[in-house]
Amino acid sequence: MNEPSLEIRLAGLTLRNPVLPASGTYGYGREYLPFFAPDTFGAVVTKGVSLEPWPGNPPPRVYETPAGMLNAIGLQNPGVEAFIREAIPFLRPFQTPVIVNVVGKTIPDYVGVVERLTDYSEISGFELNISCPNVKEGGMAFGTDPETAYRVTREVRRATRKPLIVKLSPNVTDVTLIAQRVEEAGADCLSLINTLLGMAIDIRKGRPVLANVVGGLSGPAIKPVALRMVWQVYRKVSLPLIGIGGIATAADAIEFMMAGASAVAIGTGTFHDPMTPARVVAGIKEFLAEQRTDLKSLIGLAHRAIR
Amino acid sequence: MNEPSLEIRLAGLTLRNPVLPASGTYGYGREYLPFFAPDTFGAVVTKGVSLEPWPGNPPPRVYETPAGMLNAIGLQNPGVEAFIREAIPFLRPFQTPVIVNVVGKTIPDYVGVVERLTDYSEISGFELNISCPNVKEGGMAFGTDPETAYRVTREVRRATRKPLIVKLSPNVTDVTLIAQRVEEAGADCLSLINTLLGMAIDIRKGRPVLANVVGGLSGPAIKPVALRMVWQVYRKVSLPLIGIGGIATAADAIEFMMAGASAVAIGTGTFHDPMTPARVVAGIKEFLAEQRTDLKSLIGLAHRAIR
Amino acid sequence: MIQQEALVQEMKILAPGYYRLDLLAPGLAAEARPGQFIQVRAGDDGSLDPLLARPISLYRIDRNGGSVSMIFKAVGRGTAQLAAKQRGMLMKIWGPLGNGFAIPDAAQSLALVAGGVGMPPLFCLAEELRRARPGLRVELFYGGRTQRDLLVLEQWEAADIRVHSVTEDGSYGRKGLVTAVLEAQLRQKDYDFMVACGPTPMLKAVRQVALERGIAGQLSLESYMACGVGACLGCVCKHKAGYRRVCVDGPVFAMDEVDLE
Amino acid sequence: MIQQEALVQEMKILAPGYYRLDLLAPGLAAEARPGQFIQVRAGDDGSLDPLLARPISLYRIDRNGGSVSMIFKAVGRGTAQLAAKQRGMLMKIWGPLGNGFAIPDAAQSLALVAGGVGMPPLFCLAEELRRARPGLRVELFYGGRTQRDLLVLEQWEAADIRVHSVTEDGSYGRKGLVTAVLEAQLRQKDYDFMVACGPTPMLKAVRQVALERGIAGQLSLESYMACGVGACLGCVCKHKAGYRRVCVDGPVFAMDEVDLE
Ligand SMILES: Cc1cc2nc3c(=O)[nH]c(=O)nc-3n(C[C@H](O)[C@H](O)[C@H](O)COP(=O)(O)OP(=O)(O)OC[C@H]3O[C@@H](n4cnc5c(N)ncnc54)[C@H](O)[C@@H]3O)c2cc1C
Ligand SMILES: Cc1cc2nc3c(=O)[nH]c(=O)nc-3n(C[C@H](O)[C@H](O)[C@H](O)COP(=O)(O)OP(=O)(O)OC[C@H]3O[C@@H](n4cnc5c(N)ncnc54)[C@H](O)[C@@H]3O)c2cc1C
Ligand SMILES: Cc1cc2nc3c(=O)[nH]c(=O)nc-3n(C[C@H](O)[C@H](O)[C@H](O)COP(=O)(O)O)c2cc1C
Ligand SMILES: Cc1cc2nc3c(=O)[nH]c(=O)nc-3n(C[C@H](O)[C@H](O)[C@H](O)COP(=O)(O)O)c2cc1C
Ligand code: FES
Ligand code: FES
Repeated sequence: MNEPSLEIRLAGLTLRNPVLPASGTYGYGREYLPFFAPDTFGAVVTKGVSLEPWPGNPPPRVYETPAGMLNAIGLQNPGVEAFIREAIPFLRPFQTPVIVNVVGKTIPDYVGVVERLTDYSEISGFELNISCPNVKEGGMAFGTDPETAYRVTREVRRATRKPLIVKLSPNVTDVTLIAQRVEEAGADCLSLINTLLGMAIDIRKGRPVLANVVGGLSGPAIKPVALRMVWQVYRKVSLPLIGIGGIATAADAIEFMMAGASAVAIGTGTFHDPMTPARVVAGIKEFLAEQRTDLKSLIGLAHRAIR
Repeated sequence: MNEPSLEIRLAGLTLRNPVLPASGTYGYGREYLPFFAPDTFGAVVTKGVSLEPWPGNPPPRVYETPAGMLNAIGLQNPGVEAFIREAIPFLRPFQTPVIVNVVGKTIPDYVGVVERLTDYSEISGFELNISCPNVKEGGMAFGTDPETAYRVTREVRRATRKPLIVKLSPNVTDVTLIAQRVEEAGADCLSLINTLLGMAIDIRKGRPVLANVVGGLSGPAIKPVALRMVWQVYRKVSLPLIGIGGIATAADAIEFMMAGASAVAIGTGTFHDPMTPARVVAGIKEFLAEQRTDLKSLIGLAHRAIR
Repeated sequence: MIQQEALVQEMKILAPGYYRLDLLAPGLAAEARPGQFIQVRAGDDGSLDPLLARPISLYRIDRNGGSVSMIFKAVGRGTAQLAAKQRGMLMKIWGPLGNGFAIPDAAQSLALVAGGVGMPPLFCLAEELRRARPGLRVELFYGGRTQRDLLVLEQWEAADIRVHSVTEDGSYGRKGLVTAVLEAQLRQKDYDFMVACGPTPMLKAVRQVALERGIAGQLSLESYMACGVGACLGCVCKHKAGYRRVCVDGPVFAMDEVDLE
Repeated sequence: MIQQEALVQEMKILAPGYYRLDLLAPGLAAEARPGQFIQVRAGDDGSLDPLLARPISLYRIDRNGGSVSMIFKAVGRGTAQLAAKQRGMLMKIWGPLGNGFAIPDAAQSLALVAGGVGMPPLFCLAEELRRARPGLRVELFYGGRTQRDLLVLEQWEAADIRVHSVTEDGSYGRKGLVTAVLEAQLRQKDYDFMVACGPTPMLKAVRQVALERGIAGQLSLESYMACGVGACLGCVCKHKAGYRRVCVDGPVFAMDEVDLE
């Protein structure tokens, strides 16, 4: 048998494999160079980029919880101009699509970042982060109301012809309502999920561990919730999905694909072990060979099994 | 120094200690007798009781996930008449308040169970489960809409003068909105949280692990989310709170109290180790002695620290 | 019921992926009966990975020595951690759990049918019966994929019990499925009662054979468990009387009362 | 940067709760400098408990032997699991990480100030300096709560470095806080440069002392980490230029540029 192909088309892009870094866990790609090159991934998804530089939240910003972690980075980033100056030249030589994660406090903020970047040939697409729980304004507020999610997607849609991915928040009663409105607004793809809002208390100090009090829960702990949301959204929208949340092994990634994801992104799993992305890519290939099947057949497989 | 007291008043009840079993994880108390008596707990919270017997969901019903588990029991229970016949006589001899967890598919179902039980002196109070994600009708649907939550609480409130606890669902965009409406409807206390909706896929079989497809995620994995919800609700309502979700150690229980819970309930932690409830009770006592403080001072402590 | 930290007395690799673990647990050994199981916490104390205990059947109960043995196969995270236990370590366990086997007094001959790691509880039963009911004729039909899946055959021999070994690849004993060999044997010989433990397809086939010939018997079932003590209703099987808990109403059920789908 | 499964060469209990762990890691030993650290996965492979690696400083770098050593204190889940490692086991690690110390060429005398398990990276520095800059006068001010918190004093002696030992309870050396002893000493003697590692209150006091006397120096900070390689922005400290990552911009910072609250 031939070596199975991991190539996949997603929102108009051709990806070498369906494994991406989850935004904010891979910087702009430079820090993990000693472990692997950006083209280990099917595409690079950058840390959130805003119009102006954002300082982020005071420390402590991260804390481990059972099979998970809390973070309240607060989207620290140097702004779109610094991104153009520094990240784009760095990423240029790698033969991998670059998807820019976009953050903002207002709709014009989002539009501004996308307008500024859309003509760069080095940028292949955008992922709107309307789901970050760690900033006071904007962020998650956009992702928890279907109409606001619709509006920000529609405005950004007008600003770019490049693939537009919208990243959804899990902190909602019904994620399918948001997904449907975002689809109607013209998104090409949905990423789900961002982090669950959580917190931890230092009982010796009698105070919240994170300076920001609350933070986003990620890692294997949230995988069942993420998987359920991918499952639900797959049944309600026809856009391709990127499954995110707690992936640490190839088996985890395959679960997401069987639930309906066309690709997956890995965040906390890379902190757990920097070689996780490479192991997941290799493991998916092995699974396909062993099961004598192809990648496309995995997508949504579990839905067909229960019909 | 005297041995610290763990006694606490909650919704008009006096509890020997602030540690309860989470509904559905302790049956009606009989199964754990070989490990400890029901009066190890400050009060017993029963498995959900419905008007008619419910068969529950087909197996598989449970599955382990990272630091958590999924369940889709589907509220299997023999109905209120069997409860009166079997559980009440069993629980009578123990000197511990009994709180009956009440489930229903319609508002009259809930009212019916409470009316049938309210005059039994063996029953100290009720916990309305408007948050179970594992039944097709009723259950969680009541707990995700503030108005429905208000209505069911108000109707049941009319049916009993005994303490009325309402158990909230975490599967909502803003738990404080539900909490506030339930407070307005006359609840005496809130329990939070019930399980997060999740799922798992068996990649060898290419299908969901649980026969019910989705199930409720519990255990240490969800503790950060539960703690955050207790924290948020404590700031918005003045009712006492029962903190639930992932408690496996005394430190976990103390975190919940510092976030604003007056009492805590333990579910999955007891499956992990049947001695967990006793260890938690002992550990809280030790902490109080070591910190030279009393139980009341712990409640909401972390809020006061950040003011 | 005992819950304790039990000392690992011995840990032995029986074949690649198969282990025998002996625990010092006198109270448990005194109470336990064949067909019962214990809940075993595989991680070290304080570890949440795995979170839940794993059910493992008793393979031997040594009342005099105050110990119990298990045989298990490393199939996933929990059993892999069990496989890393060593003599002198402590393990959190509770049990005995479940109902255990019940062989009718009238039975003169008994066919045991084991598939893979369904064997251990049947050995426990056979050992007890040899002591308690020496007149009873006991034979084992034992199926595995290949030779190395058939464990502790020398123990069965020492217990003087006839074993019909069957492997799917023919590497040991008869070739094929254990139920085919059982059926062939039944054409020559009869048994009054049958007890089976193993994978569901095997249990189904055994039941089919037994029902056709009007032989009564018992099946020992497996199921995902959370509490293991009857409280969570997580482990139920379909039973003609509704859902029944494998952990306390079972794991042993009469052949004709459970629905194996 | 190296990421590997490293073999545990030796595991030694230094005092109750304190351990020394030696790893065979030639590539790492060849690259590493004093003040750098490694990320260590405490659980066995596949374990999610703990999920994240733990940062531990290098205590010795043996380039010839191809090994590195750490000294750590068991304070929580991760370090408790590290404490259970034994010779012959494998551990997943990556590093060297961070910037390491930089002692100005002009410095003639150096005061090292250690609190508790802040000591190991300072020993690493002292050993290197003794080799590379034999003319430099190096002294250690070493504080702990009680006698058993002062570790490997014999190693400092062997390295021929004067140690001012201080315990809070007076059970060994001077009684009190290490910074008080440092201050007293500074009234008699001067140092050109100071390097401190230990709990934040100690670092603050050292900085105060240094600033008052116009002595330049470096501090090695701790912080919760997720990635350890600069990607997550989780470990930042307040710096006069904004937030800076402890894992790559540090853990060593100039005394006057970080804000220790
Ligand atoms: C009453 C009872 C007695 C048992 N006795 C023995 C015994 O004597 N020896 C032995 O080797 N095994 C026995 N088992 C099965 C054993 O409990 C499982 O192999 C074990 O729980 C797997 O755990 P894991 O973490 O290694 O695997 P997981 O990572 O949980 O799963 C690995 C695989 O094992 C399967 N599995 C997991 N749990 C169970 C389960 N409870 N029942 C069936 N399959 C499961 C899953 O399908 C999965 O594919 C018994 C099970 C029960 C219910
Ligand atoms: C650059 C660097 C170098 C270090 N070098 C050493 C060393 O050489 N020897 C040594 O013993 N320790 C060292 N530490 C501290 C060590 O990383 C922590 O003790 C360890 O992470 C605790 O993990 P745990 O799981 O045992 O504790 P946890 O269960 O995570 O926590 C237990 C306690 O440890 C504290 N803690 C947890 N993580 C950290 C952290 N990263 N920094 C400070 N406190 C923490 C918490 O406040 C908590 O009270 C270093 C830390 C850093 C950042
Ligand atoms: C440290 C950290 C930083 C993150 N920053 C961003 C971000 O900038 N933009 C974004 O959309 N998501 C961000 N996320 C969310 C992740 O992209 C991802 O959705 C989430 O962590 C769940 O995946 P995981 O469990 O694999 O980590 C961040 C997560 C972490 C842990
Ligand atoms: C097996 C199982 C059965 C449950 N049954 C009920 C129930 O009948 N009524 C209810 O209100 N909650 C039920 N729950 C939810 C628990 O009471 C609790 O809210 C949840 O498990 C979170 O707590 P934990 O993490 O300590 O388990 C059940 C949970 C489990 C795991
Ligand atoms: S495992 Fe809980 S009832 Fe059987
Ligand atoms: S730990 Fe991730 S940037 Fe420092």
